[in-house]
Amino acid sequence: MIRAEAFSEREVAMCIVARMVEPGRTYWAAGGGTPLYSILLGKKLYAADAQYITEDGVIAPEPMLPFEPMMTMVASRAGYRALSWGTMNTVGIHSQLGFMDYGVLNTLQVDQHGNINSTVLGEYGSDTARRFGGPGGADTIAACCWRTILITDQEKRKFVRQVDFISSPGFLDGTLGARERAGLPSDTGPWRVVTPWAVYDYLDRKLRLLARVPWVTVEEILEECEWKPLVADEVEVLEPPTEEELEILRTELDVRGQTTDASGSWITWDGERYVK
Amino acid sequence: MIRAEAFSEREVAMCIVARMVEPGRTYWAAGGGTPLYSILLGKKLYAADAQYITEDGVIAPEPMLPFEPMMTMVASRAGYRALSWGTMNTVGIHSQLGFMDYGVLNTLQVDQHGNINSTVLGEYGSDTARRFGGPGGADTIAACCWRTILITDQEKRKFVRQVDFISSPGFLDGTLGARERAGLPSDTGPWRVVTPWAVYDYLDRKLRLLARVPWVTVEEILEECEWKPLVADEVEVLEPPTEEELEILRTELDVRGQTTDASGSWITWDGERYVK
Amino acid sequence: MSTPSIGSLEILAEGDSPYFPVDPDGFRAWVRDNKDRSLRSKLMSEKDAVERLVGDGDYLTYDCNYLMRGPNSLLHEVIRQKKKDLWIAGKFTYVDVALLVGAGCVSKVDCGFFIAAAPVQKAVRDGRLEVFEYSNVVMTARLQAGAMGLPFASVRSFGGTDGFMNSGAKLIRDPYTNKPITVVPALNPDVSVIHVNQADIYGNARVFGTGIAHEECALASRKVIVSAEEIVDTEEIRRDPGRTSIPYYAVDAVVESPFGGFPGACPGDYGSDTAGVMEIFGAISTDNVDAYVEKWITPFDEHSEMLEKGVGIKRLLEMKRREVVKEGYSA
Amino acid sequence: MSTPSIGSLEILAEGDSPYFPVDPDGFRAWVRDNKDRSLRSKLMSEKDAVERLVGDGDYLTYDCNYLMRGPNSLLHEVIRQKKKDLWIAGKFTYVDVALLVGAGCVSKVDCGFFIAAAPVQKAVRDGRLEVFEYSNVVMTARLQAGAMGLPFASVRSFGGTDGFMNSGAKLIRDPYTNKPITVVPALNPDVSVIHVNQADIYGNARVFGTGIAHEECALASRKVIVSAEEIVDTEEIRRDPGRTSIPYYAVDAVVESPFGGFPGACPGDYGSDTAGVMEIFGAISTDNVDAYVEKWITPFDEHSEMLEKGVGIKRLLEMKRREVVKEGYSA
Repeated sequence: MIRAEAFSEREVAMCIVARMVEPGRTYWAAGGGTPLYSILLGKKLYAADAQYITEDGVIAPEPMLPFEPMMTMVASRAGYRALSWGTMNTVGIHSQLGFMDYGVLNTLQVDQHGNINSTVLGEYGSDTARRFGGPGGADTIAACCWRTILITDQEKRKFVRQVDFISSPGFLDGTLGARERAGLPSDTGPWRVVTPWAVYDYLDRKLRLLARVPWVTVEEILEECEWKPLVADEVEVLEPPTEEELEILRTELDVRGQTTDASGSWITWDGERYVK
Repeated sequence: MIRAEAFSEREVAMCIVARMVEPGRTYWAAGGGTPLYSILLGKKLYAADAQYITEDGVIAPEPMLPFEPMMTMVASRAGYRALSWGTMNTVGIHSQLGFMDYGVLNTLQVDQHGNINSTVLGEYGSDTARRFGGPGGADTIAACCWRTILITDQEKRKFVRQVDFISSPGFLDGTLGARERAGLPSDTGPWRVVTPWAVYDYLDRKLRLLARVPWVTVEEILEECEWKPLVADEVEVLEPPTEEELEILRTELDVRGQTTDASGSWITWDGERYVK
Repeated sequence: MSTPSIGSLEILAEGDSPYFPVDPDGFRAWVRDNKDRSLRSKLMSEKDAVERLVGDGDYLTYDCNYLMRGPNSLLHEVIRQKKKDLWIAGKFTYVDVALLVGAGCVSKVDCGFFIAAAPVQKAVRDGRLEVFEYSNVVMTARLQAGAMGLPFASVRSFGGTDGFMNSGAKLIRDPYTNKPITVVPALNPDVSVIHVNQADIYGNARVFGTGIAHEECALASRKVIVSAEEIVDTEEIRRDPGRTSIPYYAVDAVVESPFGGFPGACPGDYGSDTAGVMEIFGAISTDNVDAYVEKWITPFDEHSEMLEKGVGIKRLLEMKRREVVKEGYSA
Repeated sequence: MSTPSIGSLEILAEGDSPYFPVDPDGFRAWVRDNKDRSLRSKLMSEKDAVERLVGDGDYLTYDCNYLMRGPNSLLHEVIRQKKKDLWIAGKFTYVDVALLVGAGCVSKVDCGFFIAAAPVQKAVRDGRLEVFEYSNVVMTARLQAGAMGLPFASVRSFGGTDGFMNSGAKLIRDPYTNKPITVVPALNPDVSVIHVNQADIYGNARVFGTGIAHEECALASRKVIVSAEEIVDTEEIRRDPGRTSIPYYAVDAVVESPFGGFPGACPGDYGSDTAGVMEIFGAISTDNVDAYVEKWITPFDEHSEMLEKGVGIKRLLEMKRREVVKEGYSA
């Protein structure tokens, strides 16, 4: 595998998630975009037998790529050659039954306990609040999939101590059993948070920095958190994207660059090291 | 229409029910046998646009007659050319939603408040008790269809003051609102009871004799009730089966005579009157 | 005479938002008195259907969304007829809410997901739009409970969120496990508008491919308008009863609406019109819904006229050409 | 730390019968640890499937019944392997309960409907069989709740009956309407045996025609054995995903079982064997289940041998001939 020499931050995040994809596991991809592309990339390179389901009840498709612009859900190309077609209640119910190993989603804002905000920035109901789209399927993914992989950007305003609004549940107030007390299935919850810079897990239901990309330091990462998360004793250094990964992302998956272009900033190899 | 001159008691009951079938109404036929044959006879002669649904979720079929022996439910001939195929929850849910106007069923035992017993004769749980098959779909029919037409035999042991076991709900204890207090949908309940001898309705949730066949007297009917039901001021005299009705019953519907033979006793015209 | 209580279940938490009233017995009575169980043609124009069946102040549900098998000819007619004060289910939807809000038709929305574009932002800030918080699956669970004639749905999600606290949800103690379980109010909309691939004149409808909650919407709603890409003979429905998605007696109006999903796609029949899709996204992003309505809706008496004069055969054929998947999209 | 209660719901009545334990979280953990989400062949013999997946004392559900698309090859194997102390769901069923009880496999039955023939009468009187009272629809509602991962189902029926008082039902006050509503415990059987028209080696299964609760049984059960009239290639499943009734990950074993429904019918594939049907009715009515078992089950190692030596091609072809309806029974 040849290390790539130029790629976007969004591409980095998708490659990191793709490497987490395991064979024989089920993934609920939230909407289209980065979650779906990450899973498809993982299937193509690392775990062909990983299966995924989408919000409209498509089970284990062999999609006709590339997708049409903004046409991933209920689209005939996206559901092509599935093993079963259902509706939204299909995926809601199957996840409630415990059939979905992983949920992959991205969001606006995440906090120290993995709670997700996709509803409002600012105080809910106040005049200054900025309204967003709501949880969509993310609330059910975060509640009912066994493990949640959250993709977001490494920015202070997105990495906050406490989200302005819990749209989708993380560990809630972080106390032991808080999810169970709220009626959520036991042994579920946030598992990883992936940004273009870093990977986090949870220790005692608190976010912990686990790994970083070579071109940023732990300090730079912590700079982009509103609070200081836990840091693993050994912060692993992640492999950069490979040419192979980018080739597939750019020529088979996101051919229009809609997703990969979404984040402006790029990383390049200057001959000695990767630079932002 | 020519009055028939020889027919079985069971045939009489089916003809009476067939004449109650209305166009543009939905019927849930309990199982096969007399309820289904009565509805089909009514569709053929009196109300082609009456529609029926069966317990396996067949909606408005055009069945391939005759049916195979004991093969009415889930049978391909029974569901032939339906407008929709579902499952048991389909009919359970549609009746719960109020889409089923009439439920037609037969039973072992009925009481003064229209409660139905198909579970046990004798004291439930006692050694002397005789076990029967249970409510099947009748409980849901009696609870959720707007009106219930019950077919049974005119026998003292079947027409009792109080059933040994309420398998399917009539007016329960007969008090106003008893069904609503039990969580059943409002404005529902027993509507008619049909026997080979008589038709009953309900006055203040109590069984009332409404009509009789020409060959039995009110007194004979009351003789075959464990208690004295209410009697309408004018007890209507019913028309006997017509040749046309029997022709269809015997040559198109119950060609093997399984249902019509089930009740042994026959009525014949002796030139002056019908005799048992 | 009231029944004495023999025990009780704890209520552990509850949201404090208004929710559309729950009345299963009232819904049953409506079905009994208004749903036609006879096989009668319900074919009518989108104009008549919306005039008769969509009222100001109604709770309205559309299934799927403006981009995918959306009932767009009916939504356009709702806007054309200037329906007001609608309460809509903003589940699994992108531009729809912004379009209907921008067109002045909506005063309340139950949120699952929608693009909170400029028209929505403004309406919320100006107090013209109330938003109540749910999620896509919770909204479809509410519709499913409504479609089962029940007063509530139970879900294993939603608990512990701020959405829960701004909804009609309750957390109760389940009597069988003694654990907390979330219940949400059943939803029985006044009216649903649903676009399908095929229907007969009575309303027996077929949806091919996946969907969101078309069957739930149809069974849960007091008034149901189905628009169909093509009207098929009832003989065709009877040939393959397993393919019927919606039974006739749930449907109040059938509208023949080829390309009824324009500018969106109708899987199996046609792909989307990319320019048209970009145009609606542009309109809501730049807060130009009025211009969009004045270009695509108000100049025309009906959808077919819009297709004729505003779109043209070339674009429609291109949409047909773009649908390359046929497997699974026929009976 | 426990949540303080902010209110309560009345329990107005409850049945006093034991019911199969309700544990949605335990079921989820079972699914996580035991259901194979990879595409792995689950094809095996009926012998292996029943040996591995049906345990003494299990709660067992079969879908449809002995006369209609019954999983008869699997039920025969259960009898052949002398499974004991089963708790079965006697929903929508005629001879099945009497056969299994007569064969000594059953100690408990939840009643929807079954023919209470001599073997049942005797077992009840001798205290060898406990019967708990429900109805067909209430049983399928319980399975549906189990298939949704919920602890209970709500129903508008069953209240006020003596069945209710001899079941696990409860009448509670609905918090949304303040009216009474009946709830019944969700049912998650240990094992379900289901016969289908077609399945692939992974367990993606197709049922054509109507049914009782095959999808609910498959999703609600910890262990699922699917027997299929024919094994089809997964390519065929992918060609028409809308026809898949049961997804592979719910299924633990796939058994190829042509004429698996003998002596009953399998709609679309074959009609019933009238003599065989009369024979089982005769056996249960005259309390001769032993003779039936000794004639049709124990002499043979497997169903195919019974078909070969006990039935013969002539009768099988006659069954095929008797199925004249094909419309709607194919993808």
